[in-house]
Formats: sequence, structure tokens, C-alpha cells
Amino acid sequence: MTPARDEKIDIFRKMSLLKQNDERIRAVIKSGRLVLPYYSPRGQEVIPSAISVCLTPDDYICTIYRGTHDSLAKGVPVKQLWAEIAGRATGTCKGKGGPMHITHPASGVMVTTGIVGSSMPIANGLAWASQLSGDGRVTVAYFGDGASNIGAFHEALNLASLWRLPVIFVCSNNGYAEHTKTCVGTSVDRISDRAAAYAMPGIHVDGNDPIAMYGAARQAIDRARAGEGPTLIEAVTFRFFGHVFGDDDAYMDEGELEAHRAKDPYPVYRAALIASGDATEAELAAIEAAHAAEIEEAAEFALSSPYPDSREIYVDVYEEELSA
Amino acid sequence: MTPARDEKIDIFRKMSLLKQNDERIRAVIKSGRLVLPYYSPRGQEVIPSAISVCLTPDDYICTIYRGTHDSLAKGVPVKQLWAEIAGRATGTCKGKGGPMHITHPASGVMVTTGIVGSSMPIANGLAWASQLSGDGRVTVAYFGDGASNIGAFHEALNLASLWRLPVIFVCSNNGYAEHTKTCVGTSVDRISDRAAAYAMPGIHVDGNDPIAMYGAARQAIDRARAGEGPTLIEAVTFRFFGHVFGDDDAYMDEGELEAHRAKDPYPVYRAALIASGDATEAELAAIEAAHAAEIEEAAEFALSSPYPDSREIYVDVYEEELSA
Amino acid sequence: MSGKMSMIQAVNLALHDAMKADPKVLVLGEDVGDAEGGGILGITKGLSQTFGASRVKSTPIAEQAIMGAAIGAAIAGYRPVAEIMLMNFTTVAMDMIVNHAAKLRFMSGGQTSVPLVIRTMTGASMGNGGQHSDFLEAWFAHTAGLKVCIPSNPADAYGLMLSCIADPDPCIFVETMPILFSQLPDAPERGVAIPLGKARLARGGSDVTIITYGRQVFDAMQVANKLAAENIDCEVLDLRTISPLDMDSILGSVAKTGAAIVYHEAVKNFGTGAEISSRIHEQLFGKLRAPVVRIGAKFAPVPFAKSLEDTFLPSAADLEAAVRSLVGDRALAPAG
Amino acid sequence: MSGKMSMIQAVNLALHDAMKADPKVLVLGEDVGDAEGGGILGITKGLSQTFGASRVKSTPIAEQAIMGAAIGAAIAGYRPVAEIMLMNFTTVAMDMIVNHAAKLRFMSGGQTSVPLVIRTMTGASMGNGGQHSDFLEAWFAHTAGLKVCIPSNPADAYGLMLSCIADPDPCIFVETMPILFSQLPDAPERGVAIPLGKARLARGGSDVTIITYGRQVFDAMQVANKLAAENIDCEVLDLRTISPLDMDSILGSVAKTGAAIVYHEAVKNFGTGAEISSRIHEQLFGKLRAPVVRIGAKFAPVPFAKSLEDTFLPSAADLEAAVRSLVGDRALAPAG
Ligand SMILES: Cc1ncc(C[n+]2csc(CCOP(=O)(O)OP(=O)(O)O)c2C)c(N)n1
Ligand SMILES: Cc1ncc(C[n+]2csc(CCOP(=O)(O)OP(=O)(O)O)c2C)c(N)n1
Ligand SMILES: [Mg+2]
Ligand SMILES: [Mg+2]
Repeated sequence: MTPARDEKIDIFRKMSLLKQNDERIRAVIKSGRLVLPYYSPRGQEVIPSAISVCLTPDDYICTIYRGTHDSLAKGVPVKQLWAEIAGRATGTCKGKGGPMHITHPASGVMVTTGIVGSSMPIANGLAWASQLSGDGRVTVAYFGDGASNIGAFHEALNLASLWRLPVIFVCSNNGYAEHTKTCVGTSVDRISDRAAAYAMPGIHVDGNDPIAMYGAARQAIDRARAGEGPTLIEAVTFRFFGHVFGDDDAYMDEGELEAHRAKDPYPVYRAALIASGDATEAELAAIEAAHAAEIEEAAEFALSSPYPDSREIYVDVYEEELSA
Repeated sequence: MTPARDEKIDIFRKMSLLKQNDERIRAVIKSGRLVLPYYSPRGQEVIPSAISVCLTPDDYICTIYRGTHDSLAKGVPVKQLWAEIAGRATGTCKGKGGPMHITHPASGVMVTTGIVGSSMPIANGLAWASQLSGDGRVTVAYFGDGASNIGAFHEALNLASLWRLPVIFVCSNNGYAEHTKTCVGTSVDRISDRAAAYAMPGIHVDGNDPIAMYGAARQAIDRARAGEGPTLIEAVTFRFFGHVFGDDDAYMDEGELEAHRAKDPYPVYRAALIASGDATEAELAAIEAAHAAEIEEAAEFALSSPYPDSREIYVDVYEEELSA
Repeated sequence: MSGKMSMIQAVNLALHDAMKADPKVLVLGEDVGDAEGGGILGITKGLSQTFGASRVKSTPIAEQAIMGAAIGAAIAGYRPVAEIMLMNFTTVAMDMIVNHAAKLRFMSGGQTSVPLVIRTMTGASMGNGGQHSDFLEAWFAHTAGLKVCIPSNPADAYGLMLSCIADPDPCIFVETMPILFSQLPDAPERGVAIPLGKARLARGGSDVTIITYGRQVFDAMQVANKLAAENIDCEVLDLRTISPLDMDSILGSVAKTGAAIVYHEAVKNFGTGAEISSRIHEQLFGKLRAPVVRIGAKFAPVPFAKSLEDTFLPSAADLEAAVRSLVGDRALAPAG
Repeated sequence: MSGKMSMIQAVNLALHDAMKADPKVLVLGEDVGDAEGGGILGITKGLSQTFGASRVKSTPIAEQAIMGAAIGAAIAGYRPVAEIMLMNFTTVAMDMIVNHAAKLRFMSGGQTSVPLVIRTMTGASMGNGGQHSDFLEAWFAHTAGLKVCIPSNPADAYGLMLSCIADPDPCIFVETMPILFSQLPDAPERGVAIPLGKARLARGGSDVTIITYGRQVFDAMQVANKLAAENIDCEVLDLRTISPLDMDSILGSVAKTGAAIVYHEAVKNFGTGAEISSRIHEQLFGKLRAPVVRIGAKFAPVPFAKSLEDTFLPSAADLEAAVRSLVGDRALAPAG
């Protein structure tokens, strides 16, 4: 299945937002105006962009510390996202969660976890709820290549298959888990082949190709929505700025990073849209310009927002505030 | 690879010991002379018997609560085993471990665990030690079908494959995990197919057929000893006395238990050895009689042994006794 | 409340009543469905038949998957009761319980909540040995975001389970194995919830306060009744909830008696008795006749051999000796 | 001992010296090999290059597999040092740590032993939020069979690591993130082990005993030095080992000063301070001027926002206030 022209533009629209947002975050950190642990997903724009155009606002996602793209693509308001990573009271989570724990149920962003592997078992529960209520939602669990080696992956995929849950497991294989090459931690060549261990379809796709990624997402989402159960998608990609902001790249092969950056999917897709006649330079530039302004505004909003009141430490521990 | 005549008899010898030992344990529990949680492996004699004839006394095993057969087949002295399950000071573990935690390094029985899935990660460590020291040992990890669904299985098989560890993962698929049918908890038809998720050979074998089981064991053990890495063996079998002593069988299909008991591998193999001329009735009867006496003696030894001194509660917590 | 019932029946009844009252209540865990016997001890018996196999699901042996499914469903508005068969098996699901269930409300700034219940069993003296008998409530009580209760009788088990299910936050409900089977007073009154965080005055008394919970309440009552014949008057507080602690009841009682013993089955070192003892000393300094006595299991894994298991466990005899020693002090203490 | 060093360098040096001295010492964990940068903070840097990739193994993200490999190798006679990158990630390996590493010696009747070290890091104030900052030492201290240490300076880090590696039982070695990077006194003396279970008298004093460990030692010294100018004389005990506790040092000090504060970063409720406080009250009843004060983090998950993180954490200001209040009591207290 290939995207319609509108969907192609929507994918680009999301990619533009994600890419510029990431660039701005890194710039603000570099400038010293914000201090936060930041796991840049730059380079991985295609995956959540293509997936999100196939999702409704009601659909759920569970994602991980590297999930800023996933959250934004799903619809988290840029302002609130910025305020959260800045630790402000106006953030999605009142500043309590921070960049690794973006939550925004209004956009379907239900859990963002910092524990490798943990997005998957919880995604099952959300999907189980949809199955029970018949609300027609699907749930996407995002995770990395390294996460496919931890026990929670196995338990979650097995359960999802047994219960035919409307869940899609999206493994963004970016070649590394922290500083460890995929092949050092992962015994199988294709992570998507692991789907067979759960009698589940496994799709191997170029996660930097928006059209292919869209096809894979559609197929898995349609299947889930039709009640036919889960799918494992391995989307091959690369992260352009290491594991965490400030990392060196000594553990990478000489020239590896540069080679990947040279194939940056963003300009490639942008050029393709123009070449195919799906969009004009002016249209895309307008989208980009709007995002630049929106992100600028979000950053200023965040940086000028108040910090949470210290009393907040006692709030939301339980629904009711307990005396210490 | 098929067993030589001697090996065939050795397999029978072990099966005889295991079967009669189990029968005696159950009888003693029934009589009220001993109280213990007992997970009878009756019906599963072939698997550890065929495997153990392929192992040296130095080789390691890690097994589970249902591992009495595995321990005895590996060489744990019957007396000490009995004393342990009777909670006596003369037991393998001075009565501290009990039936779920038989340990006897002198026979290579390194860990017996009561936690589903946990035999596998620890077996890796033993195998890693052998790989490092070059001692030529292999390690067998025993576990059940239900255990193939827990995270530790996944993590352990992945690591073993990556590190090419001399370890054999033996899944005794007896159709049930407690009262849950394999298909309710396991999404894949053949557990051995999960080996592919780790780029590891997977062998599916009739665990009640001594010759086939021997062949599978040989192949996996030879491979491990040659430094070629791990193998997953799924050995199909059945447990004749439910999950734990005293269980009812309401969760089984009507007639299922009877059908399996009717195919009891013990008399089948016994008859086959005689029919093939590998042994005479008298030879086998003599083996059985010797075991009967040995087990009788072990039971008496255990029942007449002293209980551990209450001071033992402070001993073996650490090497050095710490003041509370 | 009157009549007897087993704790198994009481929990079963609570699950039944809660599922009937609220279609959002779900049950999941190993063997919980009726096709699998309705739980290894029958605690979930009849539920899948009555409420359907989609609300009562037998799971693989995969505690992370069980807890994950429960957490996700809870976030989406359901009220799952997840069984982790034995408390020692929470060790394979600690990430889900502690890093997720306990924290998601806070980390989301209150946008999501995780109203789930973890049912689990444990307890020594059944000969189950080192990996099947531990009381680990201190771990969970140390974790902000969780509530922990350990009932000692059918009425409390029933009423606390209703409260746990109704609670907007994750609750751990611990069933003590050795007291699950026999018919015990009192049978619950249908529909009567017991509030979390409120201790039960099991016995009023004036000389010494025994603070305890779960199976140890029986020891405490036995010792109290025995010593009553000698005019030693013990007050017995059954905490019911370990976190949050009912400090009002604890301090009120100890202020009155001037002496306290915390008596629990978990290992004494770094156990819940330490928190309770510290708080009493902090609040009632100078008003105690003697230091608070903590009685718990020996600092060792749970041994298999009966003789050692008995040594391991705190006993009524230990408790009795402690009471006697505290009452001996009474005579010597300054008035007031 | 003299000169400065970072804790990162000190631990690295200890691992190096231990691996050199004993070919049975192994290192495993995520990213620990030099191809992977020698650990995310470089604590294992150079080890795989020096001792070979078979003794220093980078692992998949699979903490159960990591701990299992360490346990098995330890049983077979090796001395593995396994890294669980952050203390919160011990939650995915609790079964291996608690049900196995801690118990196998006992459950085997002493036939097997598990001489391994778990290296892990943690600590708030780095802005890492709810799932990357917890101090969970109370859980491990509650587990018989484990030893737990938390060093506060390079010499101790070095010497305690040597002792952990040499110890015949499983040890958990906790590195406190905010103090890992800077050059601190004192640099270790090569080859000098620091015994487990022995506290360090960081500062002698006569008025109040501050019992602490890890990063909080710095707060304690700062407060003690500040108050010294006002003639308030604090004794500071750096526990170094949380389990087993050095009760001789603790009781000796508090018997002398008559007042104690336990100050740690972990959440106060059911934290290690409770055990220490209870023991002091039990042993020194009637000899204290005031109840033992416990200072720990608020009962909440670790928040992200800096303002909240500061509120969450126990602070030097809290400690100073507590000392002042205890010293105020001094004047009023009966002599002796
Ligand atoms: C259980 C657990 N172990 C270790 C970590 C530390 N850690 C954080 S991210 C990461 C690498 C994950 O790699 P991958 O799954 O490929 O995702 P990526 O970061 O490449 O997107 C590790 C090891 C963790 N967060 N949780
Ligand atoms: C982590 C964990 N969860 C649950 C249990 C309880 N339990 C003990 S045996 C068992 C069934 C195991 O089934 P299987 O692996 O097929 O082995 P079998 O008993 O059939 O030999 C279960 C669920 C446990 N011991 N450990
Ligand atoms: Mg990756
Ligand atoms: Mg089975």
C-alpha cells in the first residue's frame, strides 16, 4: 500500500516538525540555556512520521527515552513538550517526568519509559483494553534494536500473539545500543525474523524510506485493527547524534556516521516529493517555515514558563495526598 | 548417532533408577512418613537418562524443581538425595535446600532452581567458565515448556549464541505448565523453532524415545564440546502425576492422562531391549532389583538421619558467620 | 460479621463481588481461568465461567507480561487484579511494579493512573524452601506510589480486596499461605469494604502493644490470651495495611501502654519493624518504658528442613518472652 | 593516601589491579569493552585491551543474562564483576540477585558459593528523573546473603572494590553518580583493601553523631565544618558498608555523643535509616538526649524538574537544622 498524495505531504510535514524540533533542542542545550539528558532521534524521522499518518488521534503509543519524534508525530503539542523537557510547570507532566517520560493521553501518548524493553508489555495492556472495549484503537510500541534482546520483548510478543492483541511492535534498528553494535548484542541478523518465534508476521523495512515505511505500517495497523493480531516491524535506520547528547563517536567505524548522514532521509524525501511533482519547493518551504516559527515560539514559551512549585513533590504520588 | 549396546543398557539403568526412585518417593509421601512439595517427573525418564549417558561426571547441569530425575541421572547419590528431600543433616545440602534445590557439585549438579526460567542464565555462566578455562565441560540447562515463555529464556539463549557457549538447552515439553496447556501459554507450535530467533540449531525430538533422544543429545553435546555453541532441544514428553503431588487432573482432557500412561516409555523401552536382543529379561530384572534395594536403603537412611541442628540457620548465609 | 470462612473463599468472594459490581474489573495470572482450575488454590474459581474468559485470563509464565498487561489496561481505565503466584516471583516483575506501576501517575504529572491490584501469596512453614516463602513487603513499602496490605482474617481479606480494587492507585495484596485453607472467623459481610491504611484493634489491653499483621496476629492473640490469665494485658494491633501505616492507631496505643513489640514474619534486618520502631521512638521519646522490641525472622534464606524453618521463623514463644520482659520492666519504670 | 583522583579512576584502577592480581577476575556488562568505549563513563576503560576480550565482555541489554552469567561463572570458581548500569535496572534482575546469588550458598548447604560483585550507579540531582536515580540499598540490605557498600571517596572506592572482589559472597557496590566525575581526595594507595563492614570516622566530635554514606558524607562534612565555628562539634561516621552494619562504631559514637542523625539519599520511609535508628534506640535506650533523627528523600518518585529534585533530596540545610535542634537539646539534657 502506498500513501496518497495528501499522506505523502503529511509524512513530510511530520518529518519537518521532528527534524527541526530536534535541531532546536540540541541547539538550546548547546547554548547552555537548558540542561537535560537528551537522546536525539535525528535521522529516524521517517519511522514515526509514516506510522503516525496511519494512526488516528485516539490510537495509543508507548515509547522510550529516544521518543521525542514519536510523541511529536503522534500529536503532542510542541509547547508542552518543550516545557516538559525544560522541567516547567506548563509541561505535559508539569515538569515531573522530563524528557524520558513524555506523557500526553490527549494525543494518545500513554507511556514513555526509560527502561529498555518496557514499552512492549505495557502496550499490550493498552491494546487489551481496546480489545475488551471494542473501541477500535490500535497501540504502537516503539523500541530499539538493543531492546529486542531483553526478556520483556519476548514475554510481550508471546502474550500479544496468544491474545491476538491490536498492537504493533516497532523496532527502530539504528545499528547501536548505546555504544554496542547491534551484532554484538543481537544473535540474529534480522530482528524481524524473531517474529516467527511467536507465530507473528515480521516485516523488515527500510525505516528511512517513507513509502516503504508507510506500507509496512499500513499493513500492520490494518491487521491489528481488523482483529488479526500483532505484527513486528523492524525498521532499519540510524541515529545521527550518538546515544545521548554529548557522546563521542569513538565506538563507531571510521566514516560510518558520515556515510549515514550523507544519506539523510529528510533531504532525500524532500527532493523526491518535488521531483515526483507531489509538492513544490514553495509548498515545502512554507511548511518548514511554519514549523520553525512554531518551535521558536515553543522554546520561548518553555524557557519563560515557571518552575513547578515545590509542593508538587507531594502531589500525584497517590491520587490522594498521604501524610508522610 | 545411535547408542552403542552398552549405552543402551546404561540408558535403561538410569531409567530404572529414576522410575523406581520416583515411585518410592510418592509412596513414602502417601504413607505420611515424609511431607514435602514433590513435583514428580514420572514419565519423563528418557530425557535425562539419554542425555546423561552422553555426559561426563564433570559436566555441569542446572535443573528445576521437577529435576529429581535429572539429578539422579547425573549421579547424585541416592542416599543423599533422599536425605535432602527429607530435610536431614545428611542430605546433599544438609537439609537446607530441600527437594527444589538439590545441589551436588561432585556430580556436576550445580544449581536446582524453583524459579521458572532461571536455570538457563546460570547455565550460561557455568558454560562461560568452561569456555574460559578450556576444561572441556559442557553444561545442560533443563527447563519446561512453560519456561520457554519467560524473559530469562530469551536473554539466555541470545547470550549463549552470541558467546558460542558450550551449553545445551533442554526443554522438556510435557504439555502443561502447572494446569495450563502449552498452547495457552506458548504462541508457537514448536518450541524448538524459537532457536532460529537466536541463530541457534533447534532440535525437535520425541523425548520418550531413548534412541532418538540419545541422537539429539549427542549432536548437541558434540557441537558444544567442539566449541560450536549452544543448541535448543525440545523433547516432547508427559508427566504422569500432575504438577505437584496431590494435584487433581480436572484441567486435563478426558482420557488424556490415561492415554499417555498407556504409552509409558519405561516398559516400552524395556521390551524393546529384550526384543532386539540387547538385553535379557534376567539382566534387566537384576538391574531393577539392585535399584529397588538401593532406594529402599536410601529411604531408610534418610528417615533415620538426624535433623539439622538449629544453629545451622546461621551457617552458610555467608562464608563467615556474621553476628546478627 | 459472623460465621467462618476460609481466606480462599473470602478473596474469591471479593473478586466475584467486585467483578459483578464493576465490568471494568479484570483478573489475570497463571492458571486463573476455570479451564486451568481457577487458580492453584482455587482463589479465582468460577470467575471465568461467570464473567467470561475475556475478563479472566490465564497467562503464560511471564510476570513482566502479566504486569505490563495489567498496567496498560489500568491506564486505559480498567481495574485489573493481576496474580503473581508467589511473592518471590515479584522479583521477575520488579521493573514493571516499581519503575512503572508505582511511578506513572507521578511521572505523568497526574495525567495517567494505574489502579491495579497485585495479588500474591507467600509464607514459610509450608516446607517450600528458600525461593517460595519470602515476605518482601518492606521493599514495596519503601516504594512511593504503592500501597501494601496483608490481611489476617476472611472479613479483612474480603474488605481490603474490595478497597484495593476500588483504590485509584496500585495496591499489593499479600495472602499468607499457612492461613489460607482453614475456616476462620469472621466471615465477611457482603459489600463491606475495609478502608486501606486503618489498623484493626484485635484486642484492647493496657500493658504492652503488640503491632503485627497477617499470620502473626494469631500468635499475638494466643500469647495475649495466655498472658491474660496472669494479669498481663496485651493490646494487639493488626495493621492490615503496611503502607501507608496507620500511625494514629500505633501511637495512640503505645502512648497508652508505654511499650511496644513489632512482630512480623519477614526477616528482621531492614524489615518493616524498623520503620515502625523508629517512628514510635521519634514520636514517643521519653514516654516508653523500654525500647521497642522488633521480632522477625532470622537473617537467612528460608530453610527447607522443618527444624530449621522453625528456628528461622519468629515464634509465639519469642513474642511471649518479649512481652514478659517488657512487663517485668513495668514494675521498675518511673510512674507516668 | 594523598593526592586527588576521580571515583571513576579509582574504580577503574581497582578493577585493573584485581584483574592483574587474579586471572579469575572477570568483567561483564553493557558497553564495558573497549570497542564499546570502556563503559559509558569509562570506568572499565582499558580493561579489555589489557586483559583480553574474553575476560571483559560487553553484553546484550539483558540484565538477567548478565547476572546469570556472573552467577554461573562465580559458582565455577571465577570472580565476575558484573555491571548493572543503573541501580533502577536491578529491577529486571532481582530474581537472579535475590533468589539466586544471595541464596545459593545457603540452599546448597555451603557446597557452592557466589563470589561476584555487582557494580551499579545511581543518584539524583543529575536530572535523570524517576527511573534512573533511585537508591535501593534497603532492598538488598534486607536480603540475607548479600553485602552492600556505597563508597564516598576514591580511596574507599578502590579499597572496597578490592574487598568486594576478594569476598567469598555476593557484594553490591554502588557508585553515586554526582560524585563520580570530579577529582576528590584521597587518591587510593595501590593494593590497599578496605575491609567490608567497617565504618570510617570521617570526623571526630563530641556533640552529635551524623551517620551517613556516599555523597551525603560531603554534606555532613560541610555542615560539621560550618558548625565547628560555632563550637558545635559533630562526629561524622561514613558507613561505607550498609550491610553488614558496623554497629560497634555506630554505638560507640552515639554512646559518646548521646545524639544521632542518620542521613541518606534514599527515600526515608522504610529506608536504611529505619534499621540504624531502631538499633540505636534498642541498644542505647535511656542514653540518648533525643530520638535519633532520620533524614532521607521525600516519599515520592524522583522528579525531573530541578526545583522539585531539590525538594525531593535531603539537603545539608535539613541536616544542619537537625544538628542545631539536637544541640539545643544538649543544654536541657541531664548530665551523663
Ligand atoms: C533495563 C535497562 N538496561 C539498560 C539501560 C541503559 N540503556 C539506556 S538506552 C540503552 C541502549 C538501548 O539501545 P536500543 O534498544 O537499540 O535503542 P536506541 O537507544 O538505539 O534507540 C541502554 C543500554 C536501560 N535504560 N534499561
Ligand atoms: C517465575 C515463576 N513464575 C511462576 C512460578 C510457579 N510455577 C512453578 S512450576 C510452574 C509451571 C512450569 O511449567 P513448565 O515450565 O512447563 O515446567 P513443568 O512444571 O511442566 O515441568 C509455575 C507457573 C515459578 N516457579 N516461577
Ligand atoms: Mg539502537
Ligand atoms: Mg511443562
